[in-house]
Amino acid sequence: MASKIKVKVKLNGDVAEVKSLMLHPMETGSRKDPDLGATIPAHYITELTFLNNGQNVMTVHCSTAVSRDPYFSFSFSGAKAGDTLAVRWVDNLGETDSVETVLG
Amino acid sequence: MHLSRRIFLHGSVALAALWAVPRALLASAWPSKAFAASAASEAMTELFGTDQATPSSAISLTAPEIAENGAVVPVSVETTLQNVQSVSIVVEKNPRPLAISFEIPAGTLPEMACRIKMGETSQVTAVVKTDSGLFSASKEVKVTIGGCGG
Amino acid sequence: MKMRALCLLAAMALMAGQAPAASAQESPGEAEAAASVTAEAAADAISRAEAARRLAAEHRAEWLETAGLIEQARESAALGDYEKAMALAEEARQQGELAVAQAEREAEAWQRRVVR
Amino acid sequence: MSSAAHRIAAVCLAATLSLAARADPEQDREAFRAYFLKRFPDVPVEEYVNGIYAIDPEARAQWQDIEDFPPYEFAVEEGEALFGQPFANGRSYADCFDNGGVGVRQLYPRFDLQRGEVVTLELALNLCRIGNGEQPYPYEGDELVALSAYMAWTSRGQAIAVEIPDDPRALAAYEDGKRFYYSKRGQLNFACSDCHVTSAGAWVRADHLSASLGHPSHFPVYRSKLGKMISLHSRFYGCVRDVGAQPFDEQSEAYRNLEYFLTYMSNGLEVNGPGARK
Repeated sequence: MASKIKVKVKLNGDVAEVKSLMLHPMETGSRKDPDLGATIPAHYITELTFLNNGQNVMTVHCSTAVSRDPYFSFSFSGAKAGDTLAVRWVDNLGETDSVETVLG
Repeated sequence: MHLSRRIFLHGSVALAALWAVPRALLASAWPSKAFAASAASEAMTELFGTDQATPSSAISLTAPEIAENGAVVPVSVETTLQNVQSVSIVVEKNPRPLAISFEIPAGTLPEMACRIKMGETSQVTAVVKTDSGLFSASKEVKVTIGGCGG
Repeated sequence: MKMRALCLLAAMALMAGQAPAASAQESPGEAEAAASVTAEAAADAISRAEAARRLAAEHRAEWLETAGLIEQARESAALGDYEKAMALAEEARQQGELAVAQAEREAEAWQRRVVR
Repeated sequence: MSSAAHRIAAVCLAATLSLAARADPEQDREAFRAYFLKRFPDVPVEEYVNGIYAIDPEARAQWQDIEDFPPYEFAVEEGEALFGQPFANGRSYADCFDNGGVGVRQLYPRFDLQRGEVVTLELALNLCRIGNGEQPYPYEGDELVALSAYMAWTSRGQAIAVEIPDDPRALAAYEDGKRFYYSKRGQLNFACSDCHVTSAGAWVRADHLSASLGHPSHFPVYRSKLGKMISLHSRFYGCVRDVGAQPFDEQSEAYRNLEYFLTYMSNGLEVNGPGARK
């Protein structure tokens, strides 16, 4: 299955401006199903990692208070065209998704 | 017609090796106790060992005065403080105040943005941890009850 | 729930000075509906309510809660609570009639609102 | 009068009548547009495609933040993939539309003279499927909304150009949509126009009511409240329900005619769908 993570990177000199968006329900665990009335179990990304050429450039720890279909942006220096930026998340149910982007 | 630049997606097979890097080299583990805390001070103490942070004008916290939608509140943090190790966002009135924590390795700039949920009007605080201590900036974000929406 | 409250507020705000759609709160006969409502009377009320609802639907004017009220009335009747079934059916019937009256009013009235 | 003069007079009369009938929607459109331009003199006409964000600056900044990397990009991508998938018979959606289906959103809804009814983009997609031996998609499902998101995306910047052909059935469909738009309904006794013309810009609790001019330009939209894409008819459904009326099904004749009228009112404005809404 295709990754449900999108990454956009803008290079300004050696600074990479990273924006990423991913599909995830980010269920809080306190919401009720409008049809069934049952509580929907918590389901949320706990950790998101960005590696540039294998080197960690950002780790994000999330709670259920991060919005559905989460969006994050940040910048790091020391980037150059041709670098490979890898993004991966893991959620509280142990599911994961990842994607690689070549800077350029 | 303007189609967006398409990001080429490589298979994730080759990635497996990368993720095998020992976790200790990456960052600290997910702070479950801090995220479970129901009071802001408790979350701070769990995360940093203290709930005291020095207010700093070197931190710029951007968030709306009135959230258009409590489910999606854009928040961004930027700071001129040096040697930043982490940036956390605490929403005082949320049932679990610690919303998110960015672990920042050397070389990564202390500027980031995300979208968070807010249950009600609350003080939103950015807590910046540097090698010389904890600093903070706060802002009140009003959350209102929407109309028909959209 | 939240949305209903909102829309009622909005209705009051926007329609100040205009007569709102009549509320279906008071159902004549409900007060004196004796404890002796029969199964037949309840069934009759339900079928009258259903007829009123259908007529409103034909006018593309059915209200949101009418079908639900009829459903509740049927459930109450099935449980033997004919008094409650009757009250619910009466409310549904009135909604149906008010919706038809609304549609008949609007057959001409809508033209007054056209932006010219 | 000579018979030639009679003929000329008859032709002129017919032309005038036909013009009068056809000028009607155009007069409606001009008046509709003029109403909002007068009501919000500081809002440039091309801004109306942004819905409430045209007239609510506080909400606009937050919306722009989301539009910077909008969640609907996933739907556009999914729609593009679906659009490119050939049917079992080897044909594809591209064969059913002008210009291979690229950049045609602005022409919908259109009045189909053969069918004698308003055909929306979603209906056209399903008719394409049926015509090629495929099952139609459910209107509440994700597929049609993704396809329509992709088709809107390829049509961004095109001026909405809904036509009312010279046919009494087309005009009747337009009139039916117009009547629906201006008729009060539901327990709250509201017409579409009560909120989105008369009270546009006013508060509904903590929200402002959007202006109807430009309403259909940005659909389908990703609603962050729901965490998914919704069609224009799903929005109609929500509005009708919110005024306490029994909503109609998506792609019902009532909603197709309403879309026909409402989109005609926005003729000349740009397609900017898909959009992001709260």
